[in-house]
Amino acid sequence: MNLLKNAIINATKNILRNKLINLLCLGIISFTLLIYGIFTYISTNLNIITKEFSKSIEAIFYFKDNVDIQEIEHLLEKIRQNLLVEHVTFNSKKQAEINFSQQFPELKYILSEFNESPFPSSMEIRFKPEYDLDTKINSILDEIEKMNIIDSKQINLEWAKKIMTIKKFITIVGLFLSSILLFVSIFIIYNVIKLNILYRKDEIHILKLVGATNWYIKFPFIIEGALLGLFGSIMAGIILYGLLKLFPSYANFIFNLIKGVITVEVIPASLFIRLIILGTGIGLFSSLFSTQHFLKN
Amino acid sequence: MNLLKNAIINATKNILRNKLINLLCLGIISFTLLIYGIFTYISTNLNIITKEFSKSIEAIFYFKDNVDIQEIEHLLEKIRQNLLVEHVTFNSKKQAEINFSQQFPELKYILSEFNESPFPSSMEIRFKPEYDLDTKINSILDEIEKMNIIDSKQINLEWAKKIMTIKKFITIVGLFLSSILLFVSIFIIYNVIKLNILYRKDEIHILKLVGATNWYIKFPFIIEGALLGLFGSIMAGIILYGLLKLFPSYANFIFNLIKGVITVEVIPASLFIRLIILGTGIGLFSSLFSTQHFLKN
Amino acid sequence: MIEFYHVSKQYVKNQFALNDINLSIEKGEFIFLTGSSGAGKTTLLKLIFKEQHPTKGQILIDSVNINLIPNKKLYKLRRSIGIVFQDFKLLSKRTIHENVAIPLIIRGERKSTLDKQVHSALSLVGLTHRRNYIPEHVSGGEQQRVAIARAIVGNPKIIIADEPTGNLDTELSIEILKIFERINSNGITMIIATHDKNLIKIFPKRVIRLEKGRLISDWSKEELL
Amino acid sequence: MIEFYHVSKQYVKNQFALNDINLSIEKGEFIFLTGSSGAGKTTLLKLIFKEQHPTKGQILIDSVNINLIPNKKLYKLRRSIGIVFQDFKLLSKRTIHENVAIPLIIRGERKSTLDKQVHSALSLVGLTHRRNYIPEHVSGGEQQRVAIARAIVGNPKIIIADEPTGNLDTELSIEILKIFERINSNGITMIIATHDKNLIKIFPKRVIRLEKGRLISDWSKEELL
Ligand SMILES: Nc1ncnc2c1ncn2[C@@H]1O[C@H](COP(=O)(O)OP(=O)(O)OP(=O)(O)O)[C@@H](O)[C@H]1O
Ligand SMILES: Nc1ncnc2c1ncn2[C@@H]1O[C@H](COP(=O)(O)OP(=O)(O)OP(=O)(O)O)[C@@H](O)[C@H]1O
Ligand SMILES: [Mg+2]
Ligand SMILES: [Mg+2]
Repeated sequence: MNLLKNAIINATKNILRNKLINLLCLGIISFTLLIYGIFTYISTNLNIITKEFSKSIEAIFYFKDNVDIQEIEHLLEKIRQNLLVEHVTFNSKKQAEINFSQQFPELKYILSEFNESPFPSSMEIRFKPEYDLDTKINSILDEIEKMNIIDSKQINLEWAKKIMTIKKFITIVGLFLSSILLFVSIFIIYNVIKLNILYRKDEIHILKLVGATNWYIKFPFIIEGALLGLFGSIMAGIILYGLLKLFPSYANFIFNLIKGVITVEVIPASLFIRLIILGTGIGLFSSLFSTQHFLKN
Repeated sequence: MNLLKNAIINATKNILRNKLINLLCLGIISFTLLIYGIFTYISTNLNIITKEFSKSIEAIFYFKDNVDIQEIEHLLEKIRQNLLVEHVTFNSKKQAEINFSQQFPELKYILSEFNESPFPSSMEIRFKPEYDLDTKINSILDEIEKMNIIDSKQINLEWAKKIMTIKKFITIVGLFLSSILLFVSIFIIYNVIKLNILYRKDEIHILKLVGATNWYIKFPFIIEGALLGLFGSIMAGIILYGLLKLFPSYANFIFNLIKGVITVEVIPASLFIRLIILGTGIGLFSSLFSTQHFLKN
Repeated sequence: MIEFYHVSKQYVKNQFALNDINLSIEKGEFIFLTGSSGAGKTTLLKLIFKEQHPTKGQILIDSVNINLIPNKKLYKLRRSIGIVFQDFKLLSKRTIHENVAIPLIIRGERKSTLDKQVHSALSLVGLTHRRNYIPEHVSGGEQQRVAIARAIVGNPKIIIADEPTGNLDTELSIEILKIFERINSNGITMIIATHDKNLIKIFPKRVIRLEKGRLISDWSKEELL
Repeated sequence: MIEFYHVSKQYVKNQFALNDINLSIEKGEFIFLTGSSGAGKTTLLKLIFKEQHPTKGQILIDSVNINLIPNKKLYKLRRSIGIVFQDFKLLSKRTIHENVAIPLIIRGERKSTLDKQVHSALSLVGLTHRRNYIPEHVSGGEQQRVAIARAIVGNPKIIIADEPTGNLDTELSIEILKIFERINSNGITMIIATHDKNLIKIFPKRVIRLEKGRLISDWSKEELL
């Protein structure tokens, strides 16, 4: 306990004593975490945007002429229960006739010649905004088609697919970058602490010569790493917050367009918590690693 | 000239003498440039994807019944000359009738009762994929509508607009991040060189005491900064190349989907040239700055 | 008790910094180690506190072969030895007071006893008025005295001093040696490397002379007289 | 010719490291600067090559007020002075050879002449066999001799040596002093700070004594006799 207290005091003193290198270390940690934060933020926002956009995915199925109403009702019920489906509307042959006559009023009188509407009945499905939507939708579509009551269909999946693809691309890039960033930041902090150890080589050597234990020397470095990680992540959080507060007006200034089209999302509190845990963790982990390597005896 | 040669030799020796700190510096420069490179790459790719996607923007205009053919021809000609337009097709009333009878063969016989087709003539405009497309298109649409020969229109601008918005968002974020990155990397390199100077404070002090000129001391640091920037950018380029070669299979591994949908673009050579110029420039600039500040007398 | 058995040290192949040294130092002895520049004095001292390891031979302290002390236990050996290094080895970023306090701090000594002990050590070498300076800001001789204060502050069982008076004038040197003599009278073993023939003349002690890594003479003043 | 007019130096307010020093050193003189630890010897020397600036008073070298030398021209003054620092100030990452060569390298000397001069300087202090070692790997006295070699290699007009024999035994000290005497006979001004009464006795030169920052005596051996 006393060792821990001493080590924290020593670590704080050391941070203050070697201001520049620690400032730099802090800067690098913050920077790394900042990039991570920005990326998380971007992908969160893109998720929201694409979710918003994918709301309008809908499919229209035209039924065959001779289909039993019961069968259709059964299908409608089944589709309604599907979790992906926002809602389904059924358009009877009658409704279709009315729609047609509204569209082409000049032709209205022709329709009166039929005793039954010449138009097919149809159903319109609106899907919920969902992640891997297009593959999931395809499976529903397949199922419906298998029933052999569908004459033709009309679906605006093409566009939705494109947006999905972009979203996927960004997500993958984000994941990819995050893993690189994690390694890079561990590498950098590891080396900064190694540098710090090297920088204080003489001091460490002297301390050992007068009888300091290995733990007495190691501990402050480890605590220092954790503290640097903690401070670095707090700094990253503050900067991120500032930047994201600033960003919309910047975006507005450059393009004066985004506003209104994209409602820039509030930064999630969980992101800050994640940053702090990640920063402290990386700091602790890399300093442990570094001292293990460079303060062997 | 001799000074320069000496300085380069000294700088190289110094880099080798202080391996760790310079390795770290190199790592940081590479890292910064790498992030920049990745971002440039992402936005290039997104540009290509969205360009690809925005190809299908088309608008259909239904003309009023009583419009003079000459007037329509005139309009078509004018639109054809517009740089944004890929091509325009005119659908005569006759063509519309044929289309209708193909869609609803049951109703075909009714049409024979008209001596003239009851459907309006129309024109279909397909737009070129262009950056700020939606605003530009809107101005064309306005112009067409002002002619007062249009009965109704149909346009799938909604979806295109969404993709455009995403693209814009990414571009703005990219620009924003790039400017942050530029400042951060200058700050970091500036401080690493400052640290390097501080680290060699005793050496510099001794050199001054035995009569070295300011330039003799400063020059190697400046050259060192530039060299570090150069090496760092080369390293970043190599890593970037490696990552991007790796990326598609990674993406494939995680989602086994991207392939085919997105054709990952070859990395443009100009990006590497830009990286090298940027790296060397940042290195030179920040070392100049740093020596100016910390080797005053 | 410190014993050397056939100890050799080569930093570089075929260059003996120490060559087949046999030596026995009793507990409570006061020893001068002398020899010209590069003779191996510092090397011999470094072997005792394991800053260097012998290429050959065994060194025993209180019958323990120090070769066999694991790195983890080394601090115990070091805490029992107070060392004045030839190049002082002060911590450049800490004050004189902190420098002298280090051996006590690392043992977790309480602040009040620590302050008292540091004060008395500093006043022995006449440096209480410099306690808040950093080493860079005091003179060469003052730095040397800080190093001496640090060596004696922790009540070690052995004191090793490598050229402790190189930067001090004769009067101060004699004063320091008198302090060492007083400490020695409490049963503390003293090993002092020095070039100063004057001091050796004034203080009649056992003198070990090295030349080119070999022990060429080992006698006490009394014997000679 | 070096002249001090009412020179005072305070590092800290109200503490005089040097107090109203008046002094005149002719070209080609050989001077011992002595005084107990903390008397101000190093401070006085530092003022000559402008590592420190006087709080009061003027220092003239060859009739030039060195206070007025701009930072940019300072290197010219420094190149005309060879300095042996009390703490050696060797470059820890360069070999002995490179360390000694530094004053020539910074002047852009040709490699062949440089090597020749470094070799002769190193052989004067008996260290040619250590030329490829780094300072950490040689003994304290050897480091001191490297510092001496570096001071004399550049053919300076003035040599300043701060305690140049603190880590050397009497024989070597005398040898070094003889080298200094020989260099002095070519008209080079020598200023040597030392505690060693022996050396001052052996070499009959002008001796300046400081005490607590004041110049308390200034006489040559001949006068005294
Ligand atoms: N940078 C500094 N800041 C504050 N005080 C200093 C500084 N340098 C020296 N002093 C003080 O000035 C006084 C004179 O120091 P100086 O180094 O000139 O003594 P010296 O005669 O060379 O002593 P020694 O023989 O021990 O080397 C000393 O008391 C010292 O503590
Ligand atoms: N780390 C090292 N690597 C290589 N050679 C070394 C090393 N340390 C010392 N030496 C050499 O070993 C020999 C003995 O060195 P040591 O430091 O023991 O001498 P010393 O008697 O203390 O001399 P001095 O009185 O000059 O301090 C010297 O010639 C020195 O050059
Ligand atoms: Mg020695
Ligand atoms: Mg001094």
